[in-house]
Amino acid sequence: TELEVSHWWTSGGEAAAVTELAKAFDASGDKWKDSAIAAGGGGAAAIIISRILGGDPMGATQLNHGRDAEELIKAGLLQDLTDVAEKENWREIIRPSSLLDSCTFEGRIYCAPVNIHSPQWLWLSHKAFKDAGIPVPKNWSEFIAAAPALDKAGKLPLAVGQQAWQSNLTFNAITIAISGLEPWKKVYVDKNAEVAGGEEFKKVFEAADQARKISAKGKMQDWNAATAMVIKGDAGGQIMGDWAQGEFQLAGQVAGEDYTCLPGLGVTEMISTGGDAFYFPVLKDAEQTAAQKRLAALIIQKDTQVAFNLKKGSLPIRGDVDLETANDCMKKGIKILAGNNVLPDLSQVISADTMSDLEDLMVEFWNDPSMTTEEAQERFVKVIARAD
Amino acid sequence: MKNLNAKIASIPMIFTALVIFVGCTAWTIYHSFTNSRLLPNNNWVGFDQYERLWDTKRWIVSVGNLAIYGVCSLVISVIIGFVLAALLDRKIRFEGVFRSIFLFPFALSFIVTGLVWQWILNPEFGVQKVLQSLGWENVTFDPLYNPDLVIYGILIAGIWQGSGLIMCVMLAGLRGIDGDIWKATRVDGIKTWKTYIFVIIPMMKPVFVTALVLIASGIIKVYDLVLAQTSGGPGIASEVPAKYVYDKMFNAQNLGQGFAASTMMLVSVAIVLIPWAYLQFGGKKND
Amino acid sequence: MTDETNLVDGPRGPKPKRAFTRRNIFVYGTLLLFAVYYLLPLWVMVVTSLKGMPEIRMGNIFSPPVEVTFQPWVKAWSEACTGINCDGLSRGFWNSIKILIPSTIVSILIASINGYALSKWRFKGSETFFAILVLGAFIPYQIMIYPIVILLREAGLYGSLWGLVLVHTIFGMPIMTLLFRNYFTGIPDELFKAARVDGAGFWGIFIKIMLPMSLPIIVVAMILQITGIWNDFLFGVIYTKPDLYPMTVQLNNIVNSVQGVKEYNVNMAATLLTGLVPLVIYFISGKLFVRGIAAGAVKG
Amino acid sequence: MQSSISIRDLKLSFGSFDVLKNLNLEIGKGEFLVLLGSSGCGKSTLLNCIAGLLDVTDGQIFINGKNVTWEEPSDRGIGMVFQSYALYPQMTVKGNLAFGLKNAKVPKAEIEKRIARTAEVLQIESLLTRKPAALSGGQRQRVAIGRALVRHVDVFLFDEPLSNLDAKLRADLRVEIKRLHHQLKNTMIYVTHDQVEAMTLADRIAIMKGGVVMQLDSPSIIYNRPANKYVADFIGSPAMNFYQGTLDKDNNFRGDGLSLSVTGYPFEEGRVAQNQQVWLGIRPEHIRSADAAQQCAVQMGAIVELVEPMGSDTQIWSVVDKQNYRFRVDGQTEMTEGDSIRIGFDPENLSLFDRDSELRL
Amino acid sequence: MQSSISIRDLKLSFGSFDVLKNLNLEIGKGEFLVLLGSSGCGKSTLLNCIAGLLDVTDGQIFINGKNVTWEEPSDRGIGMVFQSYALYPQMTVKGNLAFGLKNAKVPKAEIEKRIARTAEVLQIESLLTRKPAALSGGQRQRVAIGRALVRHVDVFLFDEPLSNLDAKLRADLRVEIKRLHHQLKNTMIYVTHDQVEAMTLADRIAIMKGGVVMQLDSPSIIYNRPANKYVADFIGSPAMNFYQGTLDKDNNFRGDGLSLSVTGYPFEEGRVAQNQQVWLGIRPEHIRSADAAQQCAVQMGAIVELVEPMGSDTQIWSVVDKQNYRFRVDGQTEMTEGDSIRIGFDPENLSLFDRDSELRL
Ligand SMILES: Nc1ncnc2c1ncn2[C@@H]1O[C@H](COP(=O)(O)OP(=O)(O)OP(=O)(O)O)[C@@H](O)[C@H]1O
Ligand SMILES: Nc1ncnc2c1ncn2[C@@H]1O[C@H](COP(=O)(O)OP(=O)(O)OP(=O)(O)O)[C@@H](O)[C@H]1O
Ligand SMILES: [Mg+2]
Ligand SMILES: [Mg+2]
Repeated sequence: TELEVSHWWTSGGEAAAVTELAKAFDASGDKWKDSAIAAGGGGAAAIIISRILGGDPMGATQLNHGRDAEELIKAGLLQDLTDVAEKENWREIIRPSSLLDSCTFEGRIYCAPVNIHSPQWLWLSHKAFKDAGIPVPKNWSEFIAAAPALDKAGKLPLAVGQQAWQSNLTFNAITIAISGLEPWKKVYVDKNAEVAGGEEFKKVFEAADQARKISAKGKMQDWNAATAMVIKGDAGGQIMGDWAQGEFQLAGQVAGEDYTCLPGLGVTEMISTGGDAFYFPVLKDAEQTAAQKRLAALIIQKDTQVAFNLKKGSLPIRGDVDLETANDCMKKGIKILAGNNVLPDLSQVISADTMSDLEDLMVEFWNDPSMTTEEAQERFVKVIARAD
Repeated sequence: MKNLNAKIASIPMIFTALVIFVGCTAWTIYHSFTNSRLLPNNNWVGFDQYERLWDTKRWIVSVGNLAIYGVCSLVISVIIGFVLAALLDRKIRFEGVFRSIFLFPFALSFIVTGLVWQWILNPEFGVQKVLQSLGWENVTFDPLYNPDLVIYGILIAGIWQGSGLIMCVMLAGLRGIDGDIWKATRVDGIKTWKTYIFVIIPMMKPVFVTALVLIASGIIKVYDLVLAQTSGGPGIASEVPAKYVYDKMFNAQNLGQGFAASTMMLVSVAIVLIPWAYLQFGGKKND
Repeated sequence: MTDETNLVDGPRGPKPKRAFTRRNIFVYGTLLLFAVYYLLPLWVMVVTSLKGMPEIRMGNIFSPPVEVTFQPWVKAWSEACTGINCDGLSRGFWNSIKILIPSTIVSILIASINGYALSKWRFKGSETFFAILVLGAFIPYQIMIYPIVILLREAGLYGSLWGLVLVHTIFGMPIMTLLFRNYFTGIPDELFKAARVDGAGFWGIFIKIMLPMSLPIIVVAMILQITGIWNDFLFGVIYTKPDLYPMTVQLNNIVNSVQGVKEYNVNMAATLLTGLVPLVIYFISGKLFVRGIAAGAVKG
Repeated sequence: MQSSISIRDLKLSFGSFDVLKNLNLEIGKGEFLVLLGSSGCGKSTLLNCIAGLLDVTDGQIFINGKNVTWEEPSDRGIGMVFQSYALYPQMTVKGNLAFGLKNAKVPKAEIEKRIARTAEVLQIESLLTRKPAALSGGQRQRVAIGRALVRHVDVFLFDEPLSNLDAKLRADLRVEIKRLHHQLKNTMIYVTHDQVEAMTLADRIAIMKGGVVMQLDSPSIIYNRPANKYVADFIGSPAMNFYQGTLDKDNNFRGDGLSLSVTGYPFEEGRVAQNQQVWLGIRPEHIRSADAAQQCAVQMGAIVELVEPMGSDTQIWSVVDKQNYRFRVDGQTEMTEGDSIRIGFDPENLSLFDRDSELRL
Repeated sequence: MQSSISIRDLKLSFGSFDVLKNLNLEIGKGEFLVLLGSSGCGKSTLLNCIAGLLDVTDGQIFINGKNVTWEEPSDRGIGMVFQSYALYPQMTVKGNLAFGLKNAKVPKAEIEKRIARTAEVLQIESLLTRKPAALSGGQRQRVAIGRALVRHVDVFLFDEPLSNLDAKLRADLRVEIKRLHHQLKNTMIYVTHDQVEAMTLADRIAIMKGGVVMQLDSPSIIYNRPANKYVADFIGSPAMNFYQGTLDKDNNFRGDGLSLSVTGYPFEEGRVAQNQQVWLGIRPEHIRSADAAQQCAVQMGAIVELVEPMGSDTQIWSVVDKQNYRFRVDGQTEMTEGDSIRIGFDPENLSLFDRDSELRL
């Protein structure tokens, strides 16, 4: 049975990973019909949601793993996968279990997670530090301390792309590193505005202010343009998710030799577990519905997970797979995961609306030096107070 | 019923006008008073969305940008369009070639336009680099990376894409001017530029109105261009209302907020347009 | 010659024309200056699309290619990937054509009927509908995306080619109707009256008299619609299915994909390839375009 | 005379502006009626109402005894010829002629026959395959007439058919239309601005003003016994000379520098009052000069102010006591500005109008 | 007569199409010259050359003795009035009048004075603050004339200034222009299609055809002694009657149904050959009918074919031996179609033209 699958994985590595899924699906006698839209999460959402609302949906679709789909589920537009999950024993095998929680609505399961991504990593260029004549830092504060030397050597200390989500990601990584876990949870999970306006976050904003000062000279848009600077040694470091290491790999660099990765910015060895998931809109055709369930089951299977995640450079959603070929950084990640030092992903705890507010705030803060930390924090408090 | 056929034939138009334009607008305005998120709902929240809207820096910046972009692009497009048309109307050689050159960008989409100009204005390898390599070491020309100038960088591309059409409209208008008027001014000994300013331009009022309508209907929608060139950056320096609407509706999944923003856009359009429409269609019955 | 010799001297024949008068320098200088501004991006697109990536990284964007390569064009046309399909723009090309032709025809047809009814068969309220329609040109289309999804669903057209045709017709209607109305208003009423006396009805007059006379304005309408429809990305992707995705979807994927390095040459080639159809139409119909605009657009 | 078209109490308003006000008109079978009037008086509007191209506000229209007020234009048995020709530009002459017949589903053979016949009558056989753009103005207008002709209609409506043509052509076509009328004997209603056309073509002329028919009469009555001052002034070129004055019961006219007895003037009955304020009008061609003036009942000395030679004759503007006297003399007559001359006229050629009502006395 | 404008060997071509071919013209100071000719004969082109609005292909133009061939229009001391008025629509009447002067940096007070004077001459004082859109056609044309007047130019060029106006207005303005000319005594060149205008206004008329002046003479000579058949046919309405025939050395004309002796005809010298093929032309007003015909040297019986009453007089189309004789009778004359009448004319009023060269004999 032919199933149309929508996603926004259009870059080289991503496409290769999707090909693995498609191959596996085709092998089982079904037909994967690829429908890729390079419009980023937002643009794609408009398209995907229109399709679902229009009554002529695709067979399966990538959707932001989180609360995105809640309303669609409530409107009865998404397929209930509980029977598949029970049959395949997802509760047991999916690790960390929070992944499945975000697929669950009122006790029923509506999506199949495919991978785990964690955004709180600091990537450092060995060449840049060698050129500046200083050792490679081991954590965030050492990195800050090294910034002037880098600057003097004509390097950009911290590379941050100008897109809003990158500013927000950077800020969030700094928050976890500076404030620690509790305040982070109070603000983002409990939406506690008092904490958001408190001392701890004041420090966070001051740290972010330092970070923005040392990144001010950067002029790139895309995250991989920033990564490219780190790879070339033109920039000291970048805060980016684990997907960045795909770029290092592609450039033939070796972790530990050419670059260093510091999960949790080397301060708190905690990572959050975002990732992608597939949703299955309700279809009228019974045969297609069966095919949807087959695909859902297939995604979770071990072989698929290995094949997919190796190409994608992300972590598998089950703890029982062995990625021998995984590199240094990936292994660091798996270890943290195994130790269950995990946080929920931002998109799981706040709504898309709040996320977009935060991004708007952060991108402005990052790019407008005249915005004081006080002002930024004040607005931050407002956003948190409004968050739901 | 003599006009029965005419009425039947007008059904698509009436349908579009009433159901799509009026209907959707009403629907939008209604839902801007709800807290609709991903899907429209009916939870009435009064003016909450508007309060939030006008409390949002990005929106304010967007409105400011649109104002700057709108005014500049109106003025500059009209000036460039008119000057070029006037030059082409001077019985020059290769008129067809020049006309095609000025008009061709209009065939390209904003996405393409944005991409090319993003590239030309990129300080790393665009105009700035070339100027610097030519010896002007200290030249900085990076409008897309300067929050104060970025909207003008977008303007350069917008003008490039759209002014050709305006040129065409102006040219058509100039061609419609009675040749005797030109003769009269020559006999009166009036300089060419004076003739344009004091005689020809005032005579072309309807042409200017058409041009303004064309430009204005494009301005309000400038979205693709910003997206392709700067994605609203640096920071939020080049955000525009249409992008705010789009992002809030689809990215933030906050339809209510998006609808409130688009209602504000509509209101501003209406403030500009309704007097014009009244004059055009309501005021004079015969035309 | 004559005896009044004093009259015979002096200038005779045409006033001598010098090529480099101040006026000519000003006129052609200004035109050339603007021509550079308009052509520069095209130049950049073309030369870049003919360069290899190494050369792009090295040189400046304005210099002509040292080594001309057509690889980027080949890649853009038939190799660039969209998801797991690596067949470049060629995948969507025929879809674009398939969308373009009916959309252009239907939207122009409907708009011309509207314009005709509005100019020659005014009925009570017709001007009001027209005013609403023109105001509709200023509505940001984002806000109509969802309602139209729902309308199309109810009409059973969602996801089909005809649904998209309908959408293009709706969004093209304001400006198109305006053009046709102005044009038809300019056609003498007497012609219309003569046809009525000759026993032609609403449709007879439209098809046999009005349409054959409206070539100039049809050219303008076609150019505007072809440009708009061909360059459309959003509607094509929102209101149809992957089987029907236009070429701009691939262009968008090629241009917007976050990959290791941006392949500028492929981007530019893809851009040029996508713009080719409207560009060709522009260059073919340049003169008619101005004439049509004169006939339909500038009579406020 | 059997009535071909009757118009009863016709009213037509555009919004609040009444163009036609309670207009009544009876047109006989085969009659050639000319509508004459200044611009904007409603001539075209009336024609359009008869043709059914405008919906009347009130009143009725009968053609050949049938109430056609609600009929479609094509069902009224009328043909219309427009000032701008209104030929279908993309069709050949033949196509233009055939269009109406095809619409009426006339058989092919019949169409061919009628076109051949019409082309012969109008001498446009050689033009049949051309398009209107390739025709001269006169040829176009002939085709436009043919288009009405070919449909075998009872009533022809002409809306200033000749005013786009130059003088020579106009004169030729005018004669042709007259011949055509003699030949076909159709009812024709003809709108024009041109007095010469009106005078030469019409069986009857209707002079309109402000949506009302001022006078409906034969050309000679209109010319010689205009019903009111407006008509008198409107018809005739150069225009009638007018002089203010009073008329006493002994039929003596007394005005500035002009006193005369109008005994013998054929008064319309009941129109004479005591010391009535009147206009006295004399047509220029009734003023005689030089020797001829000697035989006139009224004579005076005048100064020539302006001489306008027109070839066959000459117009003279002369002054008597600050009053202008315009008249015509033969083209051969020698007269120069400043000459003192004698002029005179006979009272029987006068027209008298009441000063208030402007009606003929 | 001192020459105000001389045109020497003027040639003008549009591409390969020669519009004016070696045209020579001398116009005296204060002369009123009318250019008359059919459409497309190059009248406007000639005017534009004189004004400097077209660059000549060859030849010279002198105004007041100065070679202005290469001058700018504004430096030639000319004013031009256009058919379409060409008023600046967004300026008031006053603005229109002042615009040229302001540009020439004439002092404010002087401008005011000149405008006041011009407005007075043209009687447009009350219109000064209006815009052209709020004026009637006649008023607009007056303003257009004023715009030339106010610049105190020596030469006025009029390009069909009255042809957009209706007949009555045209007649009035015609008289006004004539008065103006008497008053100002400027040189005026006036293009028109209208013979009446040409005859009444002109000191001399130049009849043009195909870029060449066919005849340049006073109106009466043009009318009475046309230089060739084209001029004879062009001038006069209704047009001259022409008959083919041969002329023997005894001055006997012999044509279809018409034989007469033309002894006493004032031949231009050296033009008579043996048995020359000629055209004989008679103006309609020289044909007499009824009693008057009895006194004519040539008489014949005719059948009335068409009667065109025009009010003051009536045109008759009659036939003798299949030849048409058009003539005019008084408006009072009773004549109906089919009547047998006697007509006649005197040979001294004839025109004779060579059949090949079409030149006057
Ligand atoms: N569609 C219309 N709407 C409003 N007023 C109109 C319309 N058509 C004509 N009129 C007015 O009606 C009056 C009569 O118009 P009509 O065309 O009948 O005049 P006319 O006698 O034919 O004049 P002309 O000699 O200039 O053709 C005019 O004052 C005109 O302004
Ligand atoms: N710009 C031009 N290019 C080519 N041919 C032209 C141009 N202007 C005029 N002509 C031609 O020159 C000839 C003379 O034109 P002109 O306007 O002088 O005629 P005219 O005597 O004024 O006619 P009308 O009485 O119609 O105004 C015409 O045959 C016309 O087609
Ligand atoms: Mg009319
Ligand atoms: Mg002319």
